[in-house]
Amino acid sequence: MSSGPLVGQFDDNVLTTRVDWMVNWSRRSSLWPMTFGLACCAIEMIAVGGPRFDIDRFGAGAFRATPRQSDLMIVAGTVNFKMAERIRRLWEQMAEPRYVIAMGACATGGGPYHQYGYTVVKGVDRVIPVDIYVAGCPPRPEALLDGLMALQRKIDRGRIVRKPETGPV
Amino acid sequence: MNGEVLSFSLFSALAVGGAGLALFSKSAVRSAFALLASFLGVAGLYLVLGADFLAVTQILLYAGGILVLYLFGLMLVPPEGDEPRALRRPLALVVAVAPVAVLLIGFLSRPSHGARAVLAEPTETVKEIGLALLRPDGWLLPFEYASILLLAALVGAVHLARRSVSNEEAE
Amino acid sequence: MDGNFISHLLSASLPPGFPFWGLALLAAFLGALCVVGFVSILALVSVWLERKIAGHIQARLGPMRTGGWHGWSQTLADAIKLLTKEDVILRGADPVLFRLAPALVMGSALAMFAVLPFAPGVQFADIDLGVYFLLAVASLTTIGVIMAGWGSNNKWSLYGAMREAAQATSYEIPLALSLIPPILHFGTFSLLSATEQQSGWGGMQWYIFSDAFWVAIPSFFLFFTAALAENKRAPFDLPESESELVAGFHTEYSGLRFAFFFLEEYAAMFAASAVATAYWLGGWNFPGMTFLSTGSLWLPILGALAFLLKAMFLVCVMIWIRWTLPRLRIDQVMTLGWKYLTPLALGIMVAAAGWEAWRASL
Amino acid sequence: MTSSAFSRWWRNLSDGVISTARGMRITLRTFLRKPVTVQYPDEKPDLGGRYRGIHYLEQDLCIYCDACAKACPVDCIEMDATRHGKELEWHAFTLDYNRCMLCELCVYPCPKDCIHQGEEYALVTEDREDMVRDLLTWKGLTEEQKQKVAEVEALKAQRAAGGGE
Repeated sequence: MSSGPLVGQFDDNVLTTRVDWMVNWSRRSSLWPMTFGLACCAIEMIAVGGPRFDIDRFGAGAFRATPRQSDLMIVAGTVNFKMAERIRRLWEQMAEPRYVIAMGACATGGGPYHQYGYTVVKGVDRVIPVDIYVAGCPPRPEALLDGLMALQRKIDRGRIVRKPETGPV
Repeated sequence: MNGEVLSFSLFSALAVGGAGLALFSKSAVRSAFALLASFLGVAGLYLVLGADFLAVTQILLYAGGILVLYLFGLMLVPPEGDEPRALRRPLALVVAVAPVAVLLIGFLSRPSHGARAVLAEPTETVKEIGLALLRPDGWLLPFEYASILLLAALVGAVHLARRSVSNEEAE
Repeated sequence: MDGNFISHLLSASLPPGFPFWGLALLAAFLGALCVVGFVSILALVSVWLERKIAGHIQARLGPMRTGGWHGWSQTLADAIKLLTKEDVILRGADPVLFRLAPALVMGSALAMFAVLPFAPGVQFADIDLGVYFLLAVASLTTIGVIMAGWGSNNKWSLYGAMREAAQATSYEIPLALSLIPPILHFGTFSLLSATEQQSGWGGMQWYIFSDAFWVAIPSFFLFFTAALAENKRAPFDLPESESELVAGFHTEYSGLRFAFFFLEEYAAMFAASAVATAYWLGGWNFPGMTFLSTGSLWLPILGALAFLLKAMFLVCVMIWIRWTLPRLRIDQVMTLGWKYLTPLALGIMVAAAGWEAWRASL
Repeated sequence: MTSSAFSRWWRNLSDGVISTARGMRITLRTFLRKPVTVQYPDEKPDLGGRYRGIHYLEQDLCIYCDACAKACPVDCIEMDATRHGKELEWHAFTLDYNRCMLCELCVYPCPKDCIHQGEEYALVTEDREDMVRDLLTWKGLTEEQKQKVAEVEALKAQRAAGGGE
């Protein structure tokens, strides 16, 4: 998560809870994805942006071309070693808070190239941290929407100004 | 200190400061942007003098037009390296400083009569300027002469930029 | 200095011994606050409209879930997110120009709102130069964009800036020329005076309904097209063209600084629409306004409503055009500007001058 | 400027205006149309009856023959059980969705027709390890779950009978 003077400094009270709620709400409601597709999964991602599924209903429809302005990287497709460097660099160029969805079997764990694909990274989480994994080859557009909603739930759990929860996780 | 003096000193500081920055900045693009501050300062001075039409024209033409063309030209020219080479040549320094010195000496040797700009009432400046420019007993002839000069420059530019007809493809 | 409605309100409420300069400063500060607030709300509404219209033009729905009814708070969420997002400043960027550019762009966009006549008595400053001032201030946006493109130290940004420089300087000419017919008709640069002259016929003596309608309508279309290009709106959004220049001049901007560029775009769209409204579509005048007495409180309210509705309609048309037309190539943009719009605007200017001279000689 | 160039200029101009107006009419018509969007989490998608979704196993039918695992082109099925005469004591039957292509090649060779692909289309996790799904916990354990399978199967059969003939 992003760091700042106020981050993680306060105990729970009404004010901090509301601030956390508002920031989380804005982040979850405005996940601008990056225009970034690697393989066949990208076609399903484009379909999610299209009229029938319409990811814009969740506020995540503003596909930004530049990593600086996008919040969400949907790794849609096969990650080969040559591309992995670029993915890493794009991820590093994104401004915090940034989220990653690994879409499809190739991005989550190498997929059909797991055994013999000598050019394929066995899961994009070996290059960048991934928040949500979506299974399928490729996943249905609804599955990606499910992934987005799971990410929204994950963002809702975040604590920005409040101290992080202690004790067993 | 009344408001007029305050705004005059502010705007002149902006104009002179911008000009100084433009002179001494190492990057050519930065000095072009510093020129913007200078233009805005001069526009502010016009405003203080009650010449609002002139002020807005200053912004529109110099900041909006000429500065953009400067920047356009600067970006099309390959960079010359970090160090300004002209400063190392004594002759260039003399040529640059001499006119300023002459002007300063001339200005200082004149009997001082103080800055006594006549503050016009800012009423309908546009109308007055328009009438002054277009009335036959006003500035009509110089104005039309200037427009003919500009037209000649335009035609010349078109001629220079024109491709020969044989090379021209059909749209 | 006759002041505006804010200074009138202030002078009525403050003690009589209050110094004049203090009042002027306070009025200016409050006016700036009003403009910033208005522009923020305006941008929130226009961005929401843009996304909804874009959605429906593509047979989609657009934002639906944020905040309940048809995602009404979508742009609010976007704004808070952009505020809390990391602000990246590159090591290789020019630190001064990079920081200055969004401020310059935003400032010039806000300054445009100072001369817009929203309703009878609701205007920040009725300066004699009106639309001329507006053109000058709008040209400062170009400098800001070039500054952003250069300061980012990024080749895509620089390309975007160069395109903006070429495009904005070219389209300023047809933009200014297409404003000349209404200026000649009303004999003033002032938007307020032009609006007041259109209040005849029960609030229906708009310029496009006047006897000069045959120059008014083409000059309106010319102005609208040139304003689209001047505001970097599709199909003239070459400085930003995200398919080839990543995001053009604001490629390297994130968070709040990007929000400034975003806000400026919508503010400038509204300002251009407002000028078109004030000069061609009768400003705050609406049919039947003569039934209201001059001192009535309903007059400024309904007038402001009419003005906002007309201007927002034109903003919606801009959005509609954006989601209809593909982006032009840079040489096509230049061809359209120099070979078509400029000669047409010149011709219309001559026609308007002839017509007004003939009418004056009657 | 020749006259043909001049007429071309006018033609270009009118073409530009007319095509813009035409395009705007088209987008306006779409704007006024009813959107085709399916409000996904509220409205369930139509999967078309023969959808190959996430697998489920009828564990009580399975004879631990390994045919499905052998058929799998990406080796994503792992199974382990101990035989006690006719009874099987299952330890694991996992399917790794990090690799699975949902190609249905594991379904055909099964002699007991006990592995199926259902209508569950979304498997979303926050941890990659969760993508390795244990099909034993998935199906064939409680009466309730069995009943659910029966319902799904009945629905499928009904659809096949209705749509196939």
